[in-house]
Amino acid sequence: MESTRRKLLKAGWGLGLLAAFGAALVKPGRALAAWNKGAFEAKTMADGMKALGVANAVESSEIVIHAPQIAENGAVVPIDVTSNIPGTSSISVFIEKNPFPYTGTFDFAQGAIAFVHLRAKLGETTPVRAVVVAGGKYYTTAKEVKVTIGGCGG
Amino acid sequence: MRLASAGLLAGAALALLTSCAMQPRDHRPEALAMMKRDFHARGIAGMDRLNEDAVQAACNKYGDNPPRDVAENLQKAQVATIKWPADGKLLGDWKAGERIAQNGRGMSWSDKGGVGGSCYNCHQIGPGESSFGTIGPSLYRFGKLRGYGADMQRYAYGKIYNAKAYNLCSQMPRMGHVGALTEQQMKDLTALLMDPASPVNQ
Amino acid sequence: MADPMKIRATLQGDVADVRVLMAHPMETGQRKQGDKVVPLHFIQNVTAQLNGATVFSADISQSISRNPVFAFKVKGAKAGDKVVITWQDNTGDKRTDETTVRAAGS
Amino acid sequence: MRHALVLGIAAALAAAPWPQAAAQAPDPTAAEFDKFREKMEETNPAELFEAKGEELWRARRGPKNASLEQCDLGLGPGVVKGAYAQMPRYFADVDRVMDAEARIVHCMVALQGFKYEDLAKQPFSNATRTPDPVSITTYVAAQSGGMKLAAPQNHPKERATYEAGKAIFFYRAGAFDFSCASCHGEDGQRIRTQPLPNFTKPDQAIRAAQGWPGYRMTGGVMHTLQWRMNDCFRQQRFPEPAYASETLSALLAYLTVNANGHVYRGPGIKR
Repeated sequence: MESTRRKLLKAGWGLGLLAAFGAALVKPGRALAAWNKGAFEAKTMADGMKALGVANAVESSEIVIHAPQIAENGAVVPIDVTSNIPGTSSISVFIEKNPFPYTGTFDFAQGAIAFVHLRAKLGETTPVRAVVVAGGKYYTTAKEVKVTIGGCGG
Repeated sequence: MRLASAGLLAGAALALLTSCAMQPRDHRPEALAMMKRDFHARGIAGMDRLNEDAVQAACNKYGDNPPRDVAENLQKAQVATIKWPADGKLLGDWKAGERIAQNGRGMSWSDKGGVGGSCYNCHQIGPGESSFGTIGPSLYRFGKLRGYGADMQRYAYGKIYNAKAYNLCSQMPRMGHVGALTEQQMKDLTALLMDPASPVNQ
Repeated sequence: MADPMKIRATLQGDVADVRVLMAHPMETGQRKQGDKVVPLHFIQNVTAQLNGATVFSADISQSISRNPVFAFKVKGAKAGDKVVITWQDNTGDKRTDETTVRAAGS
Repeated sequence: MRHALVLGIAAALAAAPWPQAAAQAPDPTAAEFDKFREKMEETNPAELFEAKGEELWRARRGPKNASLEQCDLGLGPGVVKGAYAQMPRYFADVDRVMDAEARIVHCMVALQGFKYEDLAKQPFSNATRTPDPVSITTYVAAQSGGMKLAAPQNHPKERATYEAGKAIFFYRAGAFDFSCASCHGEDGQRIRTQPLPNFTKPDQAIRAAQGWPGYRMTGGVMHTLQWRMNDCFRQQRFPEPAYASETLSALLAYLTVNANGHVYRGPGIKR
């Protein structure tokens, strides 16, 4: 959402037009923002963030990532992200060493609490990074998840 | 159909079983008969694999704890199976050895033959691999702790070739004896354990 | 046609704990079957509504595990509220299922 | 001479202190797995297969266009609740002990007219296909969730089958000299990072029994104990056991009876 708004502003759209779209923009539904192909197809986390419009993200201990230190199986790694930052409107997740690190953005509205549980594929030991949007600013934290060989390997 | 016929086939044996249920008895003959009915060969895993060889028979019979004389005789025969490299060299390339130790494939019905050593499934070995099993003892610093002498090299190579030559009912497979590893692969594994330059000995 | 989702929405105080299971292969486009690469096939978008209002929405990638599971929480919910969840994948396939919020233990 | 030398070294090594991995302390890796396993089981994709299985149980299918609602899982025709927790058990109509999936396959053959040979052709799940008996077994198992395992040992054949299962469990053979007990006969062992329960002890046997049928993270597929037994024999470097065969029912009788009295919490999630 934030990126959409920024792009609109950058593109020189007038405030009037923005106001007209205001209702739709405030609601962080996905109706307006299309699936961000550029961000999802980026091969590095930095490029993914850029395509998503993330800038000047501040490290924050108010974001809590609950994920295993060592995953039983990289194919299904449970990840909980909670943001305790007031006004959180979305949480994005990046799995830094995956071929396509940007994994998703979760938007909250109408009473939804800034929390999401998801299960992701981790190709190898990697930091899992969360980026939170709150009050138009970006906040971030990361947690390392170790992926090892579990069974007989045969 | 297997489902229904199995019961009929087992009938006689089971009738016998129930008639003398008061005494502890050996259920292995019926169990083996059941397995021979129910298993089929697949790929390289033939039905002959259900048959015990002398070592397996002794370990099965005595619950992995055979009497000393039985064990010693069989162990000597196992020592005699070890084919030592003709060139007399036991140390290969530890880097190749690490890859062989990591590989858990080989000798199953989904393999074409021997592949890897499956070593990390059961042993701690190199310091860089934290995902290791604990069925076998740790081999970390194998050479550093025991010395790099010729006898220890022979022991390492021989143990990989045929673990039963050293401990009759060891849980370790006889990698050379059954053809799961080639001579070069076993040399490479010996180097992984015994080469002073191997990360195992740092 | 895709198999139905399993949705559970349980009330804890005035917070609805919503968990959803989706039947989807989430193919990464990297997996081989025989010597053929299985094409990319994954859910791209998930939206959830509580009594008609969108409360949670997600854009996701093929990094989400096969048969995806998500959980989220909505404050101010009450027993009987309607939860509707929709997903859409990269082939345009879609699925919508619904449930009602239940009090814990009921 | 050579023999003596080799044996001498072996003896010296046996006496020497081996640098052991910290196997006795509680394994922190296993504890971490348990913590997250529990969390994942709260929302288990197995439920998707359970739903499918219930649909298949009720549907009129097969050459005889019949449902499975007259299938006797041991508690009377059509009684599903609690049946899984009381299998394997003896069934007089086939005069053998059957585990849950073997019984379901029997019902599909006897009531619906499916052919065993067809069901046995590709009995295990893969990325694109979940065989019907797998979904049905998952449904049946879920109807015993929270109940104590109570595989009966009343009929002489139930006792004999348990003993046969025990003998199979300890039988070492094959290319690698393995038995089931090579991996599952001692406490505190693991393969790579995977803990290996000791099936000879009730409190550990339940750890295996309660997780199956299981949604397996590897491949994201639903598997039953029939698959688990099959793949263990593959890793054991044995030939292949027939699907739903007596050998597998015997092993499952050994495992389940050892876990009797403990609460079944499946279907589970497996590595």
